[in-house]
Amino acid sequence: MNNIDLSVSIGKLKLKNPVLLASGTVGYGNEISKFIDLSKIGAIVTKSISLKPRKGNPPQRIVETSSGMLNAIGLANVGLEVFVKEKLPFLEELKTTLICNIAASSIEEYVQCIRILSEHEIIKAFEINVSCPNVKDGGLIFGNNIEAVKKITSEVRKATEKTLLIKLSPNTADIWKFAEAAKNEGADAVSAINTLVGAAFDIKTKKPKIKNITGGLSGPAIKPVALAKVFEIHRNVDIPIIGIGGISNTEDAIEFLIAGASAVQLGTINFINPNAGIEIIEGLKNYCLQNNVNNISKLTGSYNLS
Amino acid sequence: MNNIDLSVSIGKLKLKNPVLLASGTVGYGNEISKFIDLSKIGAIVTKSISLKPRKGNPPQRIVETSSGMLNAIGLANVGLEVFVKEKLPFLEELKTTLICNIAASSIEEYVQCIRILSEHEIIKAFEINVSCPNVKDGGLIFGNNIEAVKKITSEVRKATEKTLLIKLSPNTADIWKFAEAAKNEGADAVSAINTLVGAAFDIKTKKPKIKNITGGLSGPAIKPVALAKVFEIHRNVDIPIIGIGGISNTEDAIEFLIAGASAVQLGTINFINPNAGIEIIEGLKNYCLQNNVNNISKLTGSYNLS
Amino acid sequence: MIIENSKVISNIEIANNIFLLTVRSPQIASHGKAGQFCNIKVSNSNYPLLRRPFSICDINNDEVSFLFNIVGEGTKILSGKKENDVINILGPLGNGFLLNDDFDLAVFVAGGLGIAPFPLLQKELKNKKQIERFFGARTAAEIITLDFEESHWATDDGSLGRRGTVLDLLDSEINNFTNYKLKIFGCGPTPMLKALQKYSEEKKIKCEISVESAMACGFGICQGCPVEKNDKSGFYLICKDGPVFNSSDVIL
Amino acid sequence: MIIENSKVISNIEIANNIFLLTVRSPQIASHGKAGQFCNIKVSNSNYPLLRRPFSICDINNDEVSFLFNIVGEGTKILSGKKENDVINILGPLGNGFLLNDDFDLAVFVAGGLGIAPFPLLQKELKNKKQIERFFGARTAAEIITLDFEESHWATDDGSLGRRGTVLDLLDSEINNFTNYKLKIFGCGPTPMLKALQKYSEEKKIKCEISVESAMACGFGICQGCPVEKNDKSGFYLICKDGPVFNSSDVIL
Ligand SMILES: Cc1cc2nc3c(=O)[nH]c(=O)nc-3n(C[C@H](O)[C@H](O)[C@H](O)COP(=O)(O)OP(=O)(O)OC[C@H]3O[C@@H](n4cnc5c(N)ncnc54)[C@H](O)[C@@H]3O)c2cc1C
Ligand SMILES: Cc1cc2nc3c(=O)[nH]c(=O)nc-3n(C[C@H](O)[C@H](O)[C@H](O)COP(=O)(O)OP(=O)(O)OC[C@H]3O[C@@H](n4cnc5c(N)ncnc54)[C@H](O)[C@@H]3O)c2cc1C
Ligand SMILES: Cc1cc2nc3c(=O)[nH]c(=O)nc-3n(C[C@H](O)[C@H](O)[C@H](O)COP(=O)(O)O)c2cc1C
Ligand SMILES: Cc1cc2nc3c(=O)[nH]c(=O)nc-3n(C[C@H](O)[C@H](O)[C@H](O)COP(=O)(O)O)c2cc1C
Ligand code: FES
Ligand code: FES
Repeated sequence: MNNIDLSVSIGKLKLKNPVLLASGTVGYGNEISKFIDLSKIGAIVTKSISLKPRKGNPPQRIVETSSGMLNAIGLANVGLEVFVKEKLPFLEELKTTLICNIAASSIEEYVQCIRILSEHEIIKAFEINVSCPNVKDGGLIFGNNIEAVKKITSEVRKATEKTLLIKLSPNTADIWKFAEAAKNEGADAVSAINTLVGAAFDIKTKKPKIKNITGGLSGPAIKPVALAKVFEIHRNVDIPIIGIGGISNTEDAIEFLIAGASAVQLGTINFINPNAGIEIIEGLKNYCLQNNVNNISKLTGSYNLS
Repeated sequence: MNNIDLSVSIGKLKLKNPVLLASGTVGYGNEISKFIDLSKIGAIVTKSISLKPRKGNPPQRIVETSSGMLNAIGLANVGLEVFVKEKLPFLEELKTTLICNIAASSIEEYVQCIRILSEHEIIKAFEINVSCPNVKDGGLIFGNNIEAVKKITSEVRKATEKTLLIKLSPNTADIWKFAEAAKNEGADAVSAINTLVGAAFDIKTKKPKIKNITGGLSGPAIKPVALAKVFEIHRNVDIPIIGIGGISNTEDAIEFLIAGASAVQLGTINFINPNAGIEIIEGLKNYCLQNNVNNISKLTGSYNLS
Repeated sequence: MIIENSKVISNIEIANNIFLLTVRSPQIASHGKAGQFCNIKVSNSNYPLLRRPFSICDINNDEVSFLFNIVGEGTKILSGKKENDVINILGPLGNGFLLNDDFDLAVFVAGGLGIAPFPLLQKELKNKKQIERFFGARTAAEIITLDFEESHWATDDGSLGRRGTVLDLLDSEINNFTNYKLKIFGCGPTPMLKALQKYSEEKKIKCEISVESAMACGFGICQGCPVEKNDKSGFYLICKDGPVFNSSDVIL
Repeated sequence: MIIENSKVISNIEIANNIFLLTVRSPQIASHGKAGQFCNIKVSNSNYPLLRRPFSICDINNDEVSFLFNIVGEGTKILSGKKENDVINILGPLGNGFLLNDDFDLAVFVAGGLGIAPFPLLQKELKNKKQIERFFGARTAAEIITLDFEESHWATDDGSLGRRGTVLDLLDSEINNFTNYKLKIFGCGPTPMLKALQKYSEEKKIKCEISVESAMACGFGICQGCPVEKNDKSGFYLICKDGPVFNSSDVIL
C-alpha cells in the first residue's frame, strides 16, 4: 500500500495534503521558502491583508511564555495594493497553493478586498480573519459577535466563488455556534483556532511586557484548548474544520485530524523549525502506512468514544 | 523596613498573607500538611464539596500537556456530611484559615450546603464553584450563563453572612460581565480563573486520553490567559479578585497582584512542589523589602500602562 | 514522606533502554519499604511539568535505586542523568506489600519492568519466608536478571526459559508448592495483573498486586489516580490507598 | 541561511557568568559576516520554546563562536552545554556591518556584551582599515578582553581604564583622530546606543549600530522585532532589515 492518498478537498479547494502554514507565521512565503519547499505544502495562508497598509503595533510585540508565546503584531501588513504588485508574483513562481487571509475593520472592507483579490487566479481560497485579538477595530469585536460573523460571511460569500474559510476566535463560550453561523451563511469551512487572549507583566517596571497590553497566545501551550474547540465544532456542526493551535509534530497533527479536523495549519512551530511542514507530511504518510489508512481524510473525526 | 504587612482583607475575611491554596489541589489539607505548614498560609480552599458524596469520573482522569495538565476528576468528594464529621476536625487543629468551596447541581443545593456549613466557626468564607468544566450537571452550564451566576450569587448571599467568593469560568468571552454580575448580587470577591476546557487524543487507540473526553487545563500553560482575565476584570469592575492560573513561583504571584489580584491561589504547582506556598510567601516578603512596598495590598492593580 | 534533593550515584543501562538509577537519599532510604514508590522531578523546568512515579527497587544504606525503561520524554531525560547530578525526589509514597500476614512461601510474579520492586521485597523477606520467583519478558534481550539468580523465566518468544506468559509458567510450576501457604506478589502491565487476579481467585491463593496509573501528585491531593473498588461503590486512590492492593479489592 | 546541528567544541566561562561558546558549523562559518547573528535552540524540548539570538562573535575555519552572558533560563541552559553536545543553530541571519563605504578608521564602540561582534569585524577589516577600540563595562570584573589587546577601556566605577561611560571615553579621545575619515561601529545596551546615535549625529560621524529586541523567528516571518523608522512611516524588522542599522535610520 504505497499509494496513500494525502489529498483533501474543502469546497472547491483541492489540497495535495492536509498540512497548511498558518496566517501570520509565514509572511508572504518569501523568507520561509529558504527553509522549506513550499510547493510540497498543502497550502500557505498569507499574513492577514487589509485594504490599506498597516504599520502594526510598536514594540514590544512578542514575549515567550511557558510552552507558548504572546504576540501583538497588530496586523502589520503591506496592504492590498502592494501585496498584489510585489508579493503575488513571487507566490506564483513558487507553485504553492495560496490562501489569502483577510482582516478588515468593516464589512465593506472585507468585501472590497475579496472582490479585488478574486480576480487573481493563483489565489485559491480566502480565510476571513474575524478573530484577531490585537487590533481595536475589527478583530475580536467581530469574532465574539455572532451576528457580525453571520453578516460578514454572507456578504463575503456573495463577493466570491472561491472557497471561503472563516477563522474563528477561541475566546468565546460556544465556538460551535459561530461555526454553525458560518456554515449557514455559506462558508465552506472554518479555521479553528486563532490565538487566546493573554497577558504578561514585567514585575520590575510593572508594565505589560507587550506594548498592546494583551496579546494572542499560541504554541504548544494552547494545543489542548484548540483540540477541544475542534472537537466541539465537529460534534455539533457538519462543516469541514481546519485545525490550528500548537501543532509541532506529526502526532499533534494526527490528534487534530482524529478530533475532527480535515486539515491542519502550523503556526508558531514555523518560527522554531521552518521545515516542520515537510516533516509532518512525511510523518503523516508513515502513520497512514503503518495503520493501513489509504486515504488521510478517513482520519477526520475518527475518534473512538466508547 | 522590616515590618512588611502581607495581610489582605476581602470582605470580612482577614488573611495573614495573600497566598492561598486552590480548590482541588490540596484535598482537605491532610496529605499536603506533611509538606507545608498550613498555619502559615493565607488560606486553604477545600476540594469542591457537594451535598451528597460524588464518586468522580472513572480513570483516566489526568494527562500531562505541554507546561500544563488536563484533569477531569469529576468533583469527586466525600459529601457534606462526611466533610463535617471527618475532615473539619483535622482542619480545626491545623489553625489554618479555611475557605469552603461548594459545587452543586442546583441553586437549592448550593443554598443548603451553605446553610449547613455556615454554622461552623472555622469556615471563614465560601468559594462558589460555578465553573467546573468536568461535570454534566452544574459546572459550566452555570458558569457560562450570566443569569445563572446572578441567581446563584443572590441566593447564596442570602444564606450566609460569611465572605463570599464566586469562582469564574474562563471559558467565556467577557469574564468581566460575570464579575460584575457577582458584585451586583453581593459577592465579596471573584476567584479567577478555573481551568480552561481542553482535550487530548491517543493517536494509537483514537480514544480521548481523558475518559470524560474533555478536561480542565491548568498549570503554567494557562498563566497568560489567567493574567489577561484578571486584568480584564480589574479594569472593568470594582471587586476584589483572587488570581489563579499557573502560578508556580514568586514572580508569577507578583504578576497577578500587579494585574489586579488582591490575593492568589496556587493550584497545579502543589502537586510538584507542595511547599511552594511558603516559598512564595517568603519571596513576596523579599520583593516588598527590595521595592519598598510596606503593604502588599499596594501591589494590587499597580500596573503601569504608560 | 519528604522531598529530598538526591545526588546520582550511578545510572546504568542494564539492558536495552532499561536503566538502573541509584541515588543518595538518606531519608527516603531510611523509611522506604518494598512496594512503595517515589515521585521524581526529572527536570528543573516546566518540561515535563509533573513528577514521574517509580517503584523503589532497592535500598542499600542511604542509597535508593530505581529501575526504569524509556517510554517517553520524562524517562528519556531521566536516562541522561549522570553521576553527581542532583534529582528532586518525593517519597516514599503509598503502601508497601504486607509481609506479616499468614503465608510461608512468597511467590513473586513479574512481567517486564514489573520486576522493579522485588529486590527490596526479597531483602525484607529474607530469613522470614521462602521465596519462589517467576519472571516474564517478551524476549531474552529484555530480561533483567538483577540479583535474582534462582528464578523461573518465561519469554513470549521462548528465547529464554519457558515459551509463553509468566502466568503459564506459574501455572506449570504451582503444583510443586502445594505444601506451602502461598502468597503471590504481582507487579507488571495491567493485562498481566488482570490475568493474575483471575488466576489467584480461581486457585484461591492470597495475592497482592502493585497497580499503576497516570499520577499528578502521588500523595493523595489531586485525585488523579483512581482504581475502582471491587464493590463498585467508588474509587481507591492508587497513590495513597495503593499502589499495592489486595488483588480482590480492585477492578482493573 | 540554513539550519545546522552543530557540535560544541568548547564552552568556557571567560568572566563571571559570561561564556564563550564555540561550535563546529561549517556552513554557517563559510557564510557568516560580522554583525550577523544566529538563532539558537538551547534545548530539544518546548522549554524554552523559542530560539535565542546571539551575534556571531568569531569564525575560525569551520568553527563559529558566540559570546553570551546568563540573563534567563535560555542562556542558563546554554551555559551548561559541554563538549560534543549538539546544538541546533539557524543562521547566519540579518545584515552584517557595511565595510566598503568611505572611511579609513573604524571606531569600535561597545558596552558590556556588545563587544561580541567585534572579533570577527576586526578580522574582516584587517589590512583594509585602521581600527580604534573603545570598550566599556560596569566594573573591571566584567571586562572581557578577548583578543583585543590595544584598546581603550572605561568602567563605570573606574576600576579599570577611565572612569565613566564608553561615550565619555570616546569623546575624550576623538580629537586624536581628526586626520581620519571615521566610521563608528556600535553595539551594546539600548541606552548606550541612544547616546551613541546622538553623539555621532552631533559630531557628524558616520555610525552603524547593532540593535536588539525580543525575537521569535529571526528571519522575517513573525514580525515580532520592529524598530521604528526615522521618518516614523513604519517599522523595520530588526532580524531582517538589521540588526545593523545606519544610526540615523532608526528611532530607538
Ligand atoms: C506507582 C507507580 C510505580 C511505577 N514504577 C515504575 C518503575 O519502577 N519503573 C518504570 O519504568 N516505570 C514505573 N512506572 C511507570 C512510570 O511512571 C512511567 O513509565 C513514566 O511516568 C513515563 O514517563 P515519561 O515521561 O517517560 O512518559 P510519558 O510521555 O508520560 O508517557 C509515555 C507513554 O507512557 C504512558 N504512561 C505514562 N505513565 C504511565 C503509567 N503510570 N502507567 C501506564 N502508562 C503510562 C503514557 O500514556 C504514554 O503513552 C510506575 C508508575 C506508577 C504509577
Ligand atoms: C540580534 C541579537 C543579537 C544578540 N547577541 C547577543 C550576544 O552576542 N550575546 C548575548 O549575550 N546576548 C545577545 N543577545 C541577547 C540574547 O538574545 C538574550 O540575552 C537571550 O535571548 C536571553 O535569553 P534567556 O532565555 O536567557 O532570557 P529570557 O528569560 O528570555 O529573558 C531574560 C531577560 O532578558 C530580557 N531579554 C530577552 N531577550 C532580550 C533581548 N533580545 N534584548 C534585551 N533583553 C532581552 C527579557 O525581557 C528578560 O528580562 C542578542 C539579541 C539579539 C536580538
Ligand atoms: C506572530 C503571529 C502572528 C499572527 N498573525 C496572524 C494574522 O495576521 N492573521 C491570522 O488570522 N492569524 C494570525 N496568527 C494566528 C495563527 O495563524 C494561529 O491561528 C495561531 O498562532 C495558533 O496556532 P499555533 O499555536 O500553531 O501558532 C498569528 C500568530 C502568530 C504567532
Ligand atoms: C486536579 C485538579 C482538581 C481541581 N478541582 C477543583 C475543584 O474541585 N473545584 C474548583 O473550584 N476548582 C478545581 N480545580 C481548579 C483549580 O482550583 C484552579 O482554579 C486551576 O487549576 C488553575 O490553577 P493552576 O493553574 O494553578 O492549577 C482543580 C484543578 C486541578 C488541577
Ligand atoms: S496521584 Fe494525586 S491523588 Fe494519586
Ligand atoms: S524575529 Fe521574526 S520577524 Fe524578526
